[in-house]
Amino acid sequence: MIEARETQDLNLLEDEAFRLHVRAWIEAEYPAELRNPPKRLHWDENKPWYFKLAEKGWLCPGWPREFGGLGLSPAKQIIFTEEVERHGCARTNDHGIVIAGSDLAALRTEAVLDGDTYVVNGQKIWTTLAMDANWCFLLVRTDKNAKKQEGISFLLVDMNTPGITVKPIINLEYHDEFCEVFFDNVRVPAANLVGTPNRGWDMAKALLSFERIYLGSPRLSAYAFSRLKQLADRMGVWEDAVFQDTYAKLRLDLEDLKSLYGVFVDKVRRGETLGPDVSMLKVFQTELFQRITDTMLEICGENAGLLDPMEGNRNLNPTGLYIQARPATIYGGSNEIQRNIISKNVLALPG
Amino acid sequence: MIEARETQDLNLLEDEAFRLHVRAWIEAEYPAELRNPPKRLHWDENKPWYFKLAEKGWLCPGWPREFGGLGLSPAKQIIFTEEVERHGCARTNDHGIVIAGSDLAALRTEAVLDGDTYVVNGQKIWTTLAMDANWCFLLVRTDKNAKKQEGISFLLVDMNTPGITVKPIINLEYHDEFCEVFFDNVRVPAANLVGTPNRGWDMAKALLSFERIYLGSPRLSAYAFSRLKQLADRMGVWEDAVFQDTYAKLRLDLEDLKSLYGVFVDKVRRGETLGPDVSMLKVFQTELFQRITDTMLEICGENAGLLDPMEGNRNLNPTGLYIQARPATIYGGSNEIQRNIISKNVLALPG
Amino acid sequence: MSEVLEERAESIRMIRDSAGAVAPPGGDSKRVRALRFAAPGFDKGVFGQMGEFGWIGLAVDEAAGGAGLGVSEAIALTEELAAGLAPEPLIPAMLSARLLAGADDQSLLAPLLAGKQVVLTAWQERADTLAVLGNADAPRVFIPQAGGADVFLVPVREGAGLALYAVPASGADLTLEKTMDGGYFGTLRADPARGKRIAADVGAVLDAGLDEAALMTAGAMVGLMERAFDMTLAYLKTRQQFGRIIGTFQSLQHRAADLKIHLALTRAAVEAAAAALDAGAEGDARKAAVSKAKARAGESGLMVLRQCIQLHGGIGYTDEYDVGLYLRRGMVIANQFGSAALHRRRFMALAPEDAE
Amino acid sequence: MSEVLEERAESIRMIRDSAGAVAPPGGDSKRVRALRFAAPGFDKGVFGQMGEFGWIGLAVDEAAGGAGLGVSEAIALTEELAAGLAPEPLIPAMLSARLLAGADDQSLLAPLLAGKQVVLTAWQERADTLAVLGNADAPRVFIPQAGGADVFLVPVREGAGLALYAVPASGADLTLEKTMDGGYFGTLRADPARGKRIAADVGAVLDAGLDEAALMTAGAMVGLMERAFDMTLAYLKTRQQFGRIIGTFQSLQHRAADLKIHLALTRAAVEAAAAALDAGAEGDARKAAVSKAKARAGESGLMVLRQCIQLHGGIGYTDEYDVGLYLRRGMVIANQFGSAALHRRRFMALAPEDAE
Repeated sequence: MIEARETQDLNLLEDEAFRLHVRAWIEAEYPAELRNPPKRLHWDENKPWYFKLAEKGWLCPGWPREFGGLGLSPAKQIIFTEEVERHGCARTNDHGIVIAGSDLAALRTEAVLDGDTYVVNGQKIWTTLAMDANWCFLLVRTDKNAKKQEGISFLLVDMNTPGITVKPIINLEYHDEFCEVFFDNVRVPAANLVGTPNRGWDMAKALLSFERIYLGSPRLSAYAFSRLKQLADRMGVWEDAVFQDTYAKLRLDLEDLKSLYGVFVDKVRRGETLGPDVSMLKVFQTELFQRITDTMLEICGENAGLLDPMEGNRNLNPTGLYIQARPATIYGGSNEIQRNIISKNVLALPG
Repeated sequence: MIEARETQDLNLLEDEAFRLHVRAWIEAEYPAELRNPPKRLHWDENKPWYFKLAEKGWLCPGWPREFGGLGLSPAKQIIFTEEVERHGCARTNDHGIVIAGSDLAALRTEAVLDGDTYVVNGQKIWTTLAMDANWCFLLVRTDKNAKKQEGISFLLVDMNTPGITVKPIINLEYHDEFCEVFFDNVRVPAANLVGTPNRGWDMAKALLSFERIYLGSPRLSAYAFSRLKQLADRMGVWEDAVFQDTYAKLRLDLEDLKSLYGVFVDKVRRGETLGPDVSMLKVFQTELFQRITDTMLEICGENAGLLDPMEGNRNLNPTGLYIQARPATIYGGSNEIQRNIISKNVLALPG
Repeated sequence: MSEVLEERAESIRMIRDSAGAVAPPGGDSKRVRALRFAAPGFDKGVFGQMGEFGWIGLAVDEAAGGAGLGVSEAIALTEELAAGLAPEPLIPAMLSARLLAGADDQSLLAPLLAGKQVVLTAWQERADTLAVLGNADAPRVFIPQAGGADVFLVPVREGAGLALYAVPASGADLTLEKTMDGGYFGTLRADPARGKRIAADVGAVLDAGLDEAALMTAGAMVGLMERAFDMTLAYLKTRQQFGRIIGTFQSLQHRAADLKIHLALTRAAVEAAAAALDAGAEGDARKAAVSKAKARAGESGLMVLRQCIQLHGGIGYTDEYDVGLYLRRGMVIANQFGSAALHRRRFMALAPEDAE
Repeated sequence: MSEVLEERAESIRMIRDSAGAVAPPGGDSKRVRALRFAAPGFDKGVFGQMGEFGWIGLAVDEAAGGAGLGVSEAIALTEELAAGLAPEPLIPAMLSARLLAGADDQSLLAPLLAGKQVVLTAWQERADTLAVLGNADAPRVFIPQAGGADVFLVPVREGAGLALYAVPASGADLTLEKTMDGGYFGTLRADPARGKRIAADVGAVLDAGLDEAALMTAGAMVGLMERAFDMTLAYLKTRQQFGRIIGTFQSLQHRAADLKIHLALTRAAVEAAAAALDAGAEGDARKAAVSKAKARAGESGLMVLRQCIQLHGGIGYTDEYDVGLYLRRGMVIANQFGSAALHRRRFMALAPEDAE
């Protein structure tokens, strides 16, 4: 799967040199016309970029080299993410591991070892872009008697294996981003096990700890905010002091989110492990993203009812962003779950 | 206690005639200088009015005549309350029965029958103005084995009985409105039992059902809103479109609260029993009252720190109203409890 | 209850029942889904039924062929139809019927009232307005379900008056844009000269009609909120997570309680406004009552609908599950006939300070 | 962490520790309660201690007798002292020290830095402003803890400059009003001619000093929020109702989580602003950083404090229980040196649009 990986250990570069290295590569390789796409790209559009990322090892840069990653330090991963976001690159799929905080007790996929092969049965929803994927990373229950996070293993599955059925799920964006994947006696070589059997959750957790700060990054809100500005220009609402004040409040929320994000990024840079309090970022970021898009709908009049971007201009896409903002508080561990985490693991409230 | 009660059955009057009757009486008897007092009046200030109410039977107009009330219909009680509020009369004490939704399971006062006397022991907090009262209505546990609302009786207690200690509690208004009352072997004649033994909660509930709509009346918010207007005049913020919009939102909230209140008042007028959904009024009213006073603090600059009304003008009293608004969401069954009631008894959510 | 009120309550009950013919009480999204994103986005047969039921002329005088009912009945109807997601452009048709009745043009009014012709009013020249400019050559925008129109009514400013032209849809320069709910907004570049001048000044009638349309749209929002909230409650009562019915989680219970409060406020505001109009409110008081209701519906409406999605979790974000249809329709109607901000401003400008 | 950052972190830790002498970490409201509503509302002895600790001159250059530390240290100190509810007017005294150091007036500066004289700056002519008008005959209002002042510094507009007069408090026309927290605001009707003219133009210094005071006040708000929130968490973990620890109720847990987020945002905003000032931010960037922090502190501060009362239920509304003291102090400082609205407007006017 991975061919021409970055050969040098990028951790050895100075931060600024690393940043320039990444930036130059993105600018050379990422198609200009796909910057800041109005909706999530489909596989056929995003494939070239995906392959380039995969080739170099950038798909999962934090993973150890033996699993196809670059073994990149958290501090370097943040710089990489910043550059990807700054450039407005399309999101790639999330490797099927967007399950942080989700209901593991009810994990509905199990694998039984049969000789040197795992036999996988069950189903999985929300696998991002699964219908386009060639491989997927799969968390499976390998020990039924263990409870919750124990007894789970991490498998790499070839999506062309017989017994796999992918059913796309149309979402509110009217776009088939999500899928339901059914596994019916799917045989996966035991060699495709990643890490230690029954310890898959530990590995997933390590990967997800980076995702948690990623979900709290101000970039998504910042992007929406910049589009709010363009929409306000178009709708001619700058004369309205009330809109100005709403805009000011959103901007200050965004700026303060950046300050708080900075506190966590500094910790990552210093090599500290992030605690559960990073959930604060996810909650505030996703709800700010929604509030920004709520404001878009409020100022755009009847355009609030349009399916497509206004006037064919993808930068004037209030309804698209509004709909895209809805699941932000649901995926990656719903905000209800994040608030449970904060109250129990940060504030030590009982029960 | 009650001397010169209204002799006619006021229920027989037409609504408009009843309203004029009440209005004329209030205008004749209520001291003009005590209209809309900046804080809750003390006993010595409020005593003349209290006695006048008691004389005529207006203290508990809904109670049966045999218990000192006027047996007034709910529709007439609403008119009475409207007139009292319109005139800005001071609140009298709440007869010690502001316990709606409070923790009855933990009711800490019990009474044991000893011959023809109840022996009362325990304590009670939040009895409004208890240190000024001559009599108090007391809910006591008379059957320890019964659970929750059962086994509770209603007693009328002379506050001069030996064994009663009243300890005032200074509140955030810096005003001793609330008290803790301790009962140490207080002997109360069994004849002072109101209603049926162990069925006191039924009686309290009937009284409280009127209180629940009373707590949701828009008058308190309307009063605060009128003071917000005066404060805005004084602070010169009308030129500020942002304040205007905040003011508009509060006003529309108030107007819609009036519409919703009207729906419930119409039910009362039609003689329907109010359901648990009347809790919606209490939640919205009290939180609106708080939001109005929050806005006062936002616009009044450093006056937000003053203990007393601004410039000796009791109509410019942002901090007093702000503090008075705080317990509104706590007393009469906290808004958390009201939301529990709505979710369980109105929406039939489980658990 | 007084006899008059009792009679009105009965008439509203009947209207609600009759709505079941198009929008069954239990909900039927199959018909609605089948019509989405396929021009004209609604069923002309059902539009015909609406005419047969007397809905299009619900508020039109009996003398002019209508049912002569009031605004309270109209909002009850639009509420029920929205709860059933009916995509037919009834509110715009009722607006056109009002104009034609005012213009006393039976040749267009009769087939419209009968549901045999779809007549839509192309009054709007920019987003978020209730002002009818009537520039002859300005494109008319945001015409709901315009792809199914047979005739457009186009108001044109002529001196001090606002003349009305009837322009046949066939051959008109009309472009369509898809709307979130599977319908279409039309932009009409009409040449009024192609049409027939049917009235010299419809300014006052159109002004009143737009207010009624705004209020009926608020009524429709109540219907969306109510049904989406019911679905959400049902979901909360059955869906399990972490081994518990999710409706037992207090944070979700309290959120549901707050949504219920907003729903109750919106209904109270809308019904109070309808009652005021039916009681003969005029001028500023009439406009203020409408604006109060529409401001609430615009603001609380979208809030409730988006929270219904959130309370459903992942499944709420799928197109397959009906609750999303309510949000999508809500997006289309939230700002129709004026956004919350517009109506808030108008309310403050018009409502007497001590209105109770 | 770089060596410079490590050094600064250590210096901030030391400042926090030293604050314990006046505001013990566990909290001690006895001293605070004893001083309430009895003029001057604070303890001159403790003010003296503050001088001895070097706090009044914390940010004053070492050459002028100060400690030469930065804004990050200053906000750490004001945070700790507010957490302990210390009523002494340290922030106003630091503002005066900055002015006197700028004016190079050792005869007033030295006793102020030593905590032997209370010198307060009477700059404000109306509510909610940062503008120093300097009208010679205008009363100066909202002077914090003015009853304990020995000397007032009064800026007076003279031509293009803002001259500074030192007016002795004794004999001055000063009226006091009680504040919510048991202190006093003073209104001074000064005759600058009675005083000594000690500088010809303090406009720029005062401007910068007011910004620092605003930021230190935001730091104080963080201290109030943090301690009140800690008390609330402790209460949620122990108080029982309906047979359950109330902290197990999810609706209260989620509310607490939201308060924690606002606390974290406020702290991040305040500390980022202090770091920006210490890194030499100037002009608009400096003002924007301060306004961003003060707007957040004003808004999130009161919100968190009032929710702490609500989470305490009835007991939170008693004066006996300390949490109310935090709300009362919060009301006094929320709008000091500019309300949230003022700072929001200033931020928008000054911050470059793409500031990160």
